[in-house]
Amino acid sequence: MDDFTPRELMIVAAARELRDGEIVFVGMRLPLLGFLLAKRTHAPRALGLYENGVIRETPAAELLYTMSDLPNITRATACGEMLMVMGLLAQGRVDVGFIGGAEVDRFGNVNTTLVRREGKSILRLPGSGGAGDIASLARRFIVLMPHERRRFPARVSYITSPGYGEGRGWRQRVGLPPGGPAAVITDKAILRPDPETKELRLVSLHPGVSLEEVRASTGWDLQIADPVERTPPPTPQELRLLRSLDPEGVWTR
Amino acid sequence: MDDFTPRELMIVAAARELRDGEIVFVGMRLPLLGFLLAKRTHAPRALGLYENGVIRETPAAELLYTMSDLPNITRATACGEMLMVMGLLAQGRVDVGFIGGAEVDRFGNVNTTLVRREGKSILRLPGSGGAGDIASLARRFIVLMPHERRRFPARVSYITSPGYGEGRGWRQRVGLPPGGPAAVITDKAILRPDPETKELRLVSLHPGVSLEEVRASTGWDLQIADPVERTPPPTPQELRLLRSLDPEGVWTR
Amino acid sequence: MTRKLMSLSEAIGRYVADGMSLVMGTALEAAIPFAAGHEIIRQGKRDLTVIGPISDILFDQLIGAGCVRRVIAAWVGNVSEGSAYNLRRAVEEGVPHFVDVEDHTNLTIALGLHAAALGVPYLPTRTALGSDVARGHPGLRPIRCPYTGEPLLAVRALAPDVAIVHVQRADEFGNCHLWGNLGVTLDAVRASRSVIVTAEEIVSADLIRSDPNRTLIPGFLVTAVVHEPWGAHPSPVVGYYHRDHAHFREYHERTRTREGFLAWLKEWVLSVPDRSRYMDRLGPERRRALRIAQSALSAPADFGC
Amino acid sequence: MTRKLMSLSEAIGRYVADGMSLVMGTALEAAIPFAAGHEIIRQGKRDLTVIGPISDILFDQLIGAGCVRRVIAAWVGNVSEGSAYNLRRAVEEGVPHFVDVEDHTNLTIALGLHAAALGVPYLPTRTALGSDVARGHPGLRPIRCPYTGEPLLAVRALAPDVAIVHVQRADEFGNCHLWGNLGVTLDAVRASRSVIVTAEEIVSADLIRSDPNRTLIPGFLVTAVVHEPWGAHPSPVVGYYHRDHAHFREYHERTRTREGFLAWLKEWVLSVPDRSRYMDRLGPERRRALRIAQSALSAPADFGC
Repeated sequence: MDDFTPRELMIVAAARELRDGEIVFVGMRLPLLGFLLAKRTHAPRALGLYENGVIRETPAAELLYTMSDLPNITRATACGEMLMVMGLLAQGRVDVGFIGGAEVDRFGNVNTTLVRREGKSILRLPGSGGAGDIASLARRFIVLMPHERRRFPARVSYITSPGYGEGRGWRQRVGLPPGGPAAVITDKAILRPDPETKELRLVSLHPGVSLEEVRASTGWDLQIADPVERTPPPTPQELRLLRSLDPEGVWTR
Repeated sequence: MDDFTPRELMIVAAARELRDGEIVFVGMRLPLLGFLLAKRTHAPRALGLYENGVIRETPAAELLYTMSDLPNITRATACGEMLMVMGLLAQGRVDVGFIGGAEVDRFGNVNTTLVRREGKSILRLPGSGGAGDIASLARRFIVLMPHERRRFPARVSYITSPGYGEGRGWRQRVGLPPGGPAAVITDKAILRPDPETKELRLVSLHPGVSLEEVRASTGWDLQIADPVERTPPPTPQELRLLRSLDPEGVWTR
Repeated sequence: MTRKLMSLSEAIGRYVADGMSLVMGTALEAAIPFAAGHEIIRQGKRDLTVIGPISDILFDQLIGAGCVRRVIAAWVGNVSEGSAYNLRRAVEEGVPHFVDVEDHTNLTIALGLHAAALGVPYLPTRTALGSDVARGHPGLRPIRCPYTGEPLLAVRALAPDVAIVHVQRADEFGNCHLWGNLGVTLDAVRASRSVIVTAEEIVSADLIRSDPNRTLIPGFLVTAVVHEPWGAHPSPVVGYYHRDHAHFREYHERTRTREGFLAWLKEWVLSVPDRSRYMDRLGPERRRALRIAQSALSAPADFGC
Repeated sequence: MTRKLMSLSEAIGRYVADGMSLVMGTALEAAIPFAAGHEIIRQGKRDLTVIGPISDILFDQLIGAGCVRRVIAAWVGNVSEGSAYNLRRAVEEGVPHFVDVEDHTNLTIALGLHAAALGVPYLPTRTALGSDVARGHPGLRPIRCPYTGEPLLAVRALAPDVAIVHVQRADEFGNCHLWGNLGVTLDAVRASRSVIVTAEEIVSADLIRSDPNRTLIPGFLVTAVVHEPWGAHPSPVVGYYHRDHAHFREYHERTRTREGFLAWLKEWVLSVPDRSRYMDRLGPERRRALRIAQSALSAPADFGC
């Protein structure tokens, strides 16, 4: 069990969320590696969109620190304006997008803007970037973040990227397209929305992680799928590919 | 007086409406030649915008039949989308645009869409193209058309390209930017709006044309500026340049 | 990536059905997909809605051939010559049958397609306020700005069933390089449910990938790619051939009467099976005269790593 | 055409005044005008409003240097490393002073600039509905679609006083060729009252005119052109140099404390008079390592006649 890092498992789990031929709003860091891994395994025809204006079918030849690094431009499918790719997103053509977060709540709402602490002090985070747009407009989105109690409150202090809001029917009520979070992948488990209530519930425990550990790391009374699954560990092939994509472990350690 | 054609005089008069350094929505046919003539005489720094997405500072090397002819693309300042140039128009950056018409009325409204004839029959014309946009959004526009009574009704049967509507204050009332027609140049005369009433009045008679002739060719009780001017004939230089731009007289005869 | 190369008759046969809406002539006077339009006529498509800013004579031909039920356009005519006689006969006399015309300005057509490309139901504008174009128009409603209170028009999104565009070069997956004036092409492609590309040349994916900024139409938006040299004649294609002014003049003269149009249609459309035979009819001398005389290549941009 | 070539200090001195709004970092992580930002710091500009989608570390530097009163952005941080410590100190503790932050998403920033570029007071969107980004936001008002009745947000036009953009090559009249990811650059240039261009190379008007489709910024929109090689370092410029990841990491480590930031600022901004001396400090070996190793030239397009 200690032959892969928690981040490696998160990336592998993220990759498995992609289906072949899908149009993906990729994002950076872990999701980017997940996208590349999926393309080299089960989803070779997945198409990557980047909010800087890049569209790519073939993976970049080198590890990317940002989506605007030169290897992501060379031999891209197309390079243009942000509105070109954001338009596709707003049209509902993007199957799935990935976002990270500082907080995620019971209904999959994500906060990357600011956290109000006890007293009146605040913690200022970088903000939405494209995350709010992906959460609003992609047909589904996946959240990747570390599983810590302070990061999993019952209600985020600021909705940067809307999930299911206050539950079933909320997205439609506020005018958002259906979408919403399909999964929250953490370093401990995978949570998915209950089809009825849209509340996130535990569907899969990562290898070696206990139910109690996940409950203790979640800030609300976490519902558990029955039966709860065990996340399959990365296969040797997945690990080999992943490590070839990021040989120095920039994003995987 | 018979050493130039009525169209040549119209083009020369149109050219004189341009000031150096202005941004011009050029249009085709006579206005295009007027623009080129102005660039070679008093307005070398005028910049031409074309609704197909072309921006040009240097004149095309050959006579154009349409704005998308290859000589208008080669060595253009920029080629792109219609919205790039229409955006500049909507921003109020375009100083002047030219339009033609089938009918123009007392307040400089122009019809290029359809004419209702006696009985119930209609005459279908090509439509607005970019003319409605130029009339709506340019800081001023110039109308070029033959002076015939049926083309100069008191009120056009269809406003394709709004002038001053029903008179002073109308553009503001309907939400249009100030703009409006600065001149109507015909084969007989030049009409300009009265600064107070916005009604078109005769300001200049072309060489050899009588006041009575213009009145008889106008479908309303045409007001006359006092004193009314005589349009200066084309100078030898203007004629020489114009004929070098259109040696076969495609647009000038 | 999926290979999408097929013949024009297959592309039109599979992806254009009676009653559909089609956007064409999106670059304005250049790169008008005349070959595709002629194939639509030969296949006898009916009840089409044709959408475009100005169409030069393509819409007039489709109207005269009886393919069109509705026109959504800013201008329908013959740019260098004037009137579109088939449009006039259809609207004024119902010959061959009446067509509806939804009048626009160039900007409202562009904004309607842009709205669909941006995934929004409308876009606001000041153009055409107070005009009769906007009066009672189903796609141009008066609204107020939520910030300034000023009057505006809301241009309803225009999402055609099919965009047909002619480009300079494409790979077999539909990734296209195009240049010159673009008009509303990029928005039309993004606004439409399917996209048929006719291309002067089919080139390698490698060549296309050498310049991602020139790949203004990415292949995943494209339904069918057709290799159709001279596919835009008599309109011009930057880098390939000039506008055939004489052809536009001849069309103008010959289509003043319905009989004249039918003879023209037989000669240039119905009796030629495809574009290659059409170009044979045009003859080698005229082709040579239309070809660009002198290349002027763009300076390279470096996409190295 | 007017010659607009001048030094960076002249361009910033003449066209950036205290209290102005500036849009920068419009291509996102590439071609960020760091040289111009550093000159703004050296000239001690104050009370600026900085506008941009994400800024990587440029906005953080301007905030830490005390130049900024207000931030209108979707994201302010260090893309490869995480937090922007100066933004945090300014917002959380008022160090060096408090700044207002008007939060956006990337799309609402893009639409705000696009509205100004299209000459309309707002544009509608569905993004951010129901989010706290939109709650009580002065530039994101709830509206209804006049056609469908559905809820939308109206994104108010954003018209900055100045756009500062870094491009690959320009002529002395300000006509620019740019390529790679464009982000919101074209709308930012069209939305702004004046435009300062810094360019890796100044080339002939002749070279620029060889490819009008690459001339995404026409000179008549440009106020000043500055020849500033390496003007975007540590961000990458397609065709010229890679992103200097180590520089971003070093910035991240050294700016955790205010003292650390001030030392960094002295070393890399205040004690270097211009970009050429800045690049001397970076050293020839690092420059060599960042330069692209292998060219990959775009296939030509023919604009012949």
